[in-house]
Amino acid sequence: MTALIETRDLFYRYPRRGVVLDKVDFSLYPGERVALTGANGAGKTTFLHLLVGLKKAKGGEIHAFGQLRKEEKDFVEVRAKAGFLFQDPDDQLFCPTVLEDVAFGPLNLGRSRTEAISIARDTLASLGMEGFEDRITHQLSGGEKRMITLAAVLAMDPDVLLLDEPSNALDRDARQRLLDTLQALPHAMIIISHDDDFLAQLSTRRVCLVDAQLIEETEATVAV
Amino acid sequence: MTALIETRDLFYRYPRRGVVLDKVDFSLYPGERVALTGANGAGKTTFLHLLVGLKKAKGGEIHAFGQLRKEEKDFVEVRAKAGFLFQDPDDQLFCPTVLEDVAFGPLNLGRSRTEAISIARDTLASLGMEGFEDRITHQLSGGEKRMITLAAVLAMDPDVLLLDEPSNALDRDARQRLLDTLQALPHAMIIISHDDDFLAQLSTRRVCLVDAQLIEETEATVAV
Amino acid sequence: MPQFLEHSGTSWKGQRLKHEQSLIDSLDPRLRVVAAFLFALVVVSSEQFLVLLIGLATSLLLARLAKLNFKRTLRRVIAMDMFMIFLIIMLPFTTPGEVLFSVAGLPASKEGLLHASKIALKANAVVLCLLSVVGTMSATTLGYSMARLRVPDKLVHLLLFTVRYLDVIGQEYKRMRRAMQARAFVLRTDRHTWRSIGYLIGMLLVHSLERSERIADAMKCRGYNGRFYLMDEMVLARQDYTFMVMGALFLAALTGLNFL
Amino acid sequence: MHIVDGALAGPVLAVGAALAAAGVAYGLKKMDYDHLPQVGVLSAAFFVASYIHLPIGFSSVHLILNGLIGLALGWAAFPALLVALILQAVFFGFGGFLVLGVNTFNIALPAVLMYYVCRHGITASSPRIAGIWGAIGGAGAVTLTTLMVAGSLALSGEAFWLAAKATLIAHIPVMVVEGFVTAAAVLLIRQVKPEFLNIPEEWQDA
Ligand SMILES: Nc1ncnc2c1ncn2[C@@H]1O[C@H](COP(=O)(O)OP(=O)(O)OP(=O)(O)O)[C@@H](O)[C@H]1O
Ligand SMILES: Nc1ncnc2c1ncn2[C@@H]1O[C@H](COP(=O)(O)OP(=O)(O)OP(=O)(O)O)[C@@H](O)[C@H]1O
Ligand SMILES: [Mg+2]
Ligand SMILES: [Mg+2]
Repeated sequence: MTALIETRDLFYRYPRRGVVLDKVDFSLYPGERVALTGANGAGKTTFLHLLVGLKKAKGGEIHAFGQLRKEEKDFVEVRAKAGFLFQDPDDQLFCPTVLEDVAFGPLNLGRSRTEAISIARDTLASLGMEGFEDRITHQLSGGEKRMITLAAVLAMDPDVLLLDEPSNALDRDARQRLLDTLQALPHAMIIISHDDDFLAQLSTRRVCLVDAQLIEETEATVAV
Repeated sequence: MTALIETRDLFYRYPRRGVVLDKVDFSLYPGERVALTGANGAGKTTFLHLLVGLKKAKGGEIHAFGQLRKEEKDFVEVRAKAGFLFQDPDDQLFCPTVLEDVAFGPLNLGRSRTEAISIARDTLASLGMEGFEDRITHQLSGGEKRMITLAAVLAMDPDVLLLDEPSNALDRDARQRLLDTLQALPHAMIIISHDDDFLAQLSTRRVCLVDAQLIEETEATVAV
Repeated sequence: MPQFLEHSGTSWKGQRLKHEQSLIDSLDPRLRVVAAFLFALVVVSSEQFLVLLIGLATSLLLARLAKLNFKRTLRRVIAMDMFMIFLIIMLPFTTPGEVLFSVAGLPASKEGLLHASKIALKANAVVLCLLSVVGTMSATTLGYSMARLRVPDKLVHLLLFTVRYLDVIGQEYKRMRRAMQARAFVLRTDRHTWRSIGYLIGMLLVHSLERSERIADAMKCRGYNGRFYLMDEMVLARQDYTFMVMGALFLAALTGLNFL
Repeated sequence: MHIVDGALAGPVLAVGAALAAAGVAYGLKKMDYDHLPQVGVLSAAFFVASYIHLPIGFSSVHLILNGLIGLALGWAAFPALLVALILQAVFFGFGGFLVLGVNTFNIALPAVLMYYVCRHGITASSPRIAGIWGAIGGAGAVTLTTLMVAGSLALSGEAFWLAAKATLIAHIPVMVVEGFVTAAAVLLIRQVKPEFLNIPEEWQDA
């Protein structure tokens, strides 16, 4: 089986901060749900940004969906296939209404207006969010915003989901709802979170970012 | 011994949300460290805001530092004596450099510039943060920001500390550092947190906000 | 803006939330914008007292029809009047003409007084009409109708972006402002206050800029390629045509009255 | 600073609208689609900041901040301010409909002028000098706006001349406050996010 996303010797540093990723090797296979943990500022978000080309790696290679990705234009396709859920839902819901927001991705992928609308409606329905189509995005609650961003990402029919602290600032019910939804999805995922219980229920494998290195956590290390 | 802060029949409701605090009686005595828990949206933050007059109670009385507090101008003095640590350090740090931010409180209390700066330096040193004076607040890590906001609050020489989820989004080391620092402080505190382990190591008493009521938790209930 | 609007401003969620549906809401939004514009045009260019009085009466009627919140509207209108009042008070004394009365030796002229009352009538009529006809739609709808009225695309999307993030940034501002207050900060007339407020604004801008960078990233991740899309349906219905005809006749009549 | 409907003469309204339209069109041309979020979010931030009232003696003033808007946005200040004024007029009843053009022009032109006058000064290596240029930008923009408001009134009839002069005098404290506040904001941004103020005209990414 080939990896969906694979990095070799991935290297990144920030001007003032120094090296955050030092020769990182990582692979994501179909069906896997990888938990990515690490201290604040370890570079987890940076790592996901590199995978979809929002930041340019300073060294190493990124293979995604069967091809080596180097240039901005290589990554356009990666972004269509890897749905990225941002840490703050407010950053991701930029359209005035829910329907427009969810249809934004499909429209950019070249779907016609009617197609995009019907995809958006279906996706919302599949997440149990029907009836939200005409709601104004900035009037939603935190949990609702999170579900809508998930719908917006799923509407692009990605192969992989990259989730940056998805359960952040959600209350118990909203968190449970998100957990149930994610468990039911067949996608390969990388999940950043500080919420151990959430990760325990969701992930199939854990890696931890320490001192710019990705360390595979085995059952034994997790238990400690 | 008289209470530092005491509420009687405290009542608050939000226009759309309904009642969040219904006739709440509460006292904080010198030397106590009270843990305040409760579900998301229970009204914990609102309660602390009421204590220092950032929101106006819709009913009931607040006695603080020996006086009944009603008007905005009564609360100005309360705010000088009750140091409030906000949930998100980013909301609290607004000056360009650490030194200016820590000196902001003393300046508001009428200290001269040189006095304020020397207080700020001393406070930073007492928290083991010397050398941070000229750092840019915005570029600090989460844990560092938290310590600086604590310094900023302590620089006002408060009698009471009100901490709103101080260990939020901190990694293990930063959290331990904060815990050690808080344990060493002699101040009476109210600590909001969802982190049971953190509270267990810090608090001397626990109250829980459920259905707009403050419930005293005994050892027995905590154990459950 | 006047101070007491601050609250309604920062917790701004568009006008829709507390607003009851009314007759005016059943009209096409484009029509409402155009109607308000034409009304303003007719009223502002009229010089007859009768016309202006009818105009103000119409605005009051519209405010009733739109079920405007009485107290809130009154506060806003008074805020505007306070702003003009100084202009209006001065006019009678600076316009030459027939002396009506005098204050402290300064003669007030009839012409000046008339001029001043005309300005007051016009300004109030226009603002009331604007609040009831356009101000009762959600800001998003306003954006859509501007797009349909061929306002440049970029301007419309700029408006929609601004509206989208007003609340987010308003909350951020409020939290920072509260945190300052909690550190015993009191607004005074001194340099410490001004420096602190300058820092607050600067920090708010830095946060906003960084947020906009994250939004731009999020847009890229969703395949953004330089186009935005609007999805709204605006179709003129029967009541719109009725309103159009009646409105046109009414405005024509108002204009005509000027020449009587 | 918002003139209401009914006060100005027809020709003043028309010329104001035409000039504002030209400024907005040029601003929109300079701002490409990739910078929409940036201008939109900053415009929201300025809208929020304009609620801030500062006491002056027994009275209080609210900030206009058009100097800072100009320094941050350049020509995009025109569309950003038009949007803010539309929202204020429509939802808060502040200002008017037909005067939108005049009001936009009066507030946005000084913003853009200050952008050209001060953009080099605020990047000076000495914070003191940068602060002074920031203060010039803040106070200068408000001063120009006040002059233009007074001018719009004066052009609409001799009877307004006194009102125009009074407007000028009444705004002197506002100029002082805006100068201080803008200087502080500029100093903060220089330290915290220096790339912000170096935004060149063409909106190249820093
Ligand atoms: N634009 C930047 N310039 C310089 N340093 C940066 C920049 N962005 C991030 N950093 C630094 O790089 C490090 C990694 O940041 P990153 O956001 O990837 O961490 P993270 O693991 O996601 O942390 P968190 O758990 O807090 O989200 C941090 O120390 C951060 O301060
Ligand atoms: N300005 C407001 N208007 C209306 N409702 C509000 C407002 N601010 C807060 N609320 C609501 O009041 C309730 C209490 O909020 P509060 O922030 O005090 O909760 P909390 O206990 O601190 O929660 P958390 O653990 O999430 O911080 C929540 O349901 C919240 O949605
Ligand atoms: Mg992160
Ligand atoms: Mg809270």
